[in-house]
Amino acid sequence: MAQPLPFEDVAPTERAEGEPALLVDVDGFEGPLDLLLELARRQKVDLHRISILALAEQYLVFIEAARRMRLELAADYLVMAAWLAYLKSRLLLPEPPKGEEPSAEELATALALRLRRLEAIRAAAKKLGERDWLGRDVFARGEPEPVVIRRDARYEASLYDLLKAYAQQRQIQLNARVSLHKRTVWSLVDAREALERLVGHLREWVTLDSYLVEYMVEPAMRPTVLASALSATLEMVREGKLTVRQDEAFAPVWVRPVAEPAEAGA
Amino acid sequence: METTDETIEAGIPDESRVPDHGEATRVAEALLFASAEPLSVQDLTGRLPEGADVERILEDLAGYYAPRGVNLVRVAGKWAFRTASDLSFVLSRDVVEQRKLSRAAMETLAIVAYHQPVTRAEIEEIRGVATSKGTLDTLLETGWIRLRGRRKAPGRPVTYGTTAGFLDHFGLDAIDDLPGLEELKGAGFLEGRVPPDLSVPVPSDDNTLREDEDPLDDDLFQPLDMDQTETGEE
Amino acid sequence: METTDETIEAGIPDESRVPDHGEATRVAEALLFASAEPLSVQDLTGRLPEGADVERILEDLAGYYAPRGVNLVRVAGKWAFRTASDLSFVLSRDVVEQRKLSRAAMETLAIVAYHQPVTRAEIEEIRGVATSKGTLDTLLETGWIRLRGRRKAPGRPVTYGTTAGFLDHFGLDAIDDLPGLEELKGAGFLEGRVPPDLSVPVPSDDNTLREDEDPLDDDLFQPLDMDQTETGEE
Repeated sequence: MAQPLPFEDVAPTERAEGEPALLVDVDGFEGPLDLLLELARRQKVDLHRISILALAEQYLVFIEAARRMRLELAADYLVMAAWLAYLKSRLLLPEPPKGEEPSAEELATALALRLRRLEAIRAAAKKLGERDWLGRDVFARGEPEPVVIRRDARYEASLYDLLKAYAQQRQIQLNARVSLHKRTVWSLVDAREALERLVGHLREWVTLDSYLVEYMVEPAMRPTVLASALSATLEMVREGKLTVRQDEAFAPVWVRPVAEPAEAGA
Repeated sequence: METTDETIEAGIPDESRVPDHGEATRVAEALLFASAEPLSVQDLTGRLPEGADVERILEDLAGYYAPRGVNLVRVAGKWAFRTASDLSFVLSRDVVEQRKLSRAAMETLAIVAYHQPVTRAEIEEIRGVATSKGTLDTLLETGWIRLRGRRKAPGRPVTYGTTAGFLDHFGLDAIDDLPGLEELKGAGFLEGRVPPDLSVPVPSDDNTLREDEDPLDDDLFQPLDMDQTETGEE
Repeated sequence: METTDETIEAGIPDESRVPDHGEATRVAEALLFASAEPLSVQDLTGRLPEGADVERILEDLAGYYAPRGVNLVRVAGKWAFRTASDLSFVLSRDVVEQRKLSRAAMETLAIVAYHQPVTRAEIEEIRGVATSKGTLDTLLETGWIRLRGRRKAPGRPVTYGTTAGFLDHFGLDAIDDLPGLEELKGAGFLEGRVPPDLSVPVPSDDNTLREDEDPLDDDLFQPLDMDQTETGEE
């Protein structure tokens, strides 16, 4: 976002001979501490003996330059700048009598410690990154042969379970079948179909019973066959397909097809 | 190693042109180990220092690993490390799982036990419901039932019976130690209204085929009397 | 040698009790070769013939493979075959897409590794900058760091630590094998805010929670201790 500006232009005295210019490019830094660390490196002294005062001044100059360039600075850079300006004034002014707050020296030492810590972890991160990475430098077996787990099922069942299952199941099933017999019926549809077949080749009177004999082999079927057959007969009489006759009460029922008009004429 | 090409191009006959056989072997070994699939001689040639004798390296490695727990073997014309075949057992692990039989399986087993030899259709008739393929498979897997033969009837359905393992598991001395109707009643297995036409057969697991049974022999490929083949079960 | 006492105690001086060392070595070799994951001594003991001297077998194998293209190494307290590290120049050509960690992620990883258990706020204090949302997520996704617990402090922030996968990935046997641990101690890094004259904590990836840590259990839905929820990252 920012147009790089040679650090030299801002503070020419800070630049060592032959060293590449430090650019005012906040994008390149990961926060104010990182910027401070970079500035500290420029002092070319052990971080243990760094001049925090000089460092604070450089930081403030850098920020001032960036602001003059109208660079957008993240708030934490400004917070650090404010704090360093405060620290700088404390370091320059004579130390007030011992109070509650930590002394300027203590604050400076704490900052130096933080910088040393960051530098140390940077070095550690670098060492870690330089190790042989699995999958980059060293490799595991590319085609591992998995352990095959053979599952051997062992079934559990007791004789009690077996007998209980058998007895209950048979009992239930047989009870269910008995009730099924009771519902056996010769439906009206069955009766109608049977009668229509009869009508097809019938010319003379015939007793209904004689025709139904074959459907009443089982005694249990007799009531339902008779009832359905009679209903179907009456239905066909109404449609004009059959004539029905009964000589007296409880006498056999006679049926005969109604002659077709065409046949009658012939 | 990397500079071999240049050396050759430069036309300088140099000892260093012959790549170190030991070092090339190490590289081949690492490549074969790390590769997710078998490598061909061509694959290796492209990755080893120029001039490496790939065939000899593979021979050396194969010979070297031959007596070890891992062998270098040829698979479909390519090379790969594989567990020595005599050690394949170390790569498998047996796990015994306790499983309970489903109610359907338990009923089917009981019907096979009492009514054997019995066909699947007969089992279904007695139970009043269709028996799933899995149920008979499971029972066959337990080793408690077996295919006896084929019923001499349309479709020649398979007949099932129980095994010695069945007797063993249920602590029976013989199959006719299974309790009959009166004993089932007496022991309280049958309660409430016992249907009048309930009869319990005297079971027999005699190996001899009955008169209405044929041996299985002729069509071993579909012994399960089902549509699925054995490949489905492994 | 080690078993002499037992032999005397058992009173059975029997050659056959000592399993064939060569054969046990082959089995161990096969198991280690077959597995992509490191195997512990316990893993191996359970799979080798009873009485096999697993430690000696591993030593033998490690020594045997040391000069070869594939080495037997200790990682995360377990054993695994890995390609020799000096051959990375040939093998890394295979790497299709190497996950590149940003500098921020690498630093964060290092802070978690050396300073664990550590909270996000502590990481930020050390780096002097807010940790971007993606950084910890990325590291969690690699499986190298994990949520350990919660610090017994206001806000109960989540603590982070490294995993066995981290050790495996960086070829470390244990967390105190981290490089440059001494320098960090010297930089007053490991003390955190504690004055340097107090006891120096050592990074620990021990699963046991420290005194100032609580288990995560109660609120697994927002384990990241961040404002964004996990869905926000998808």
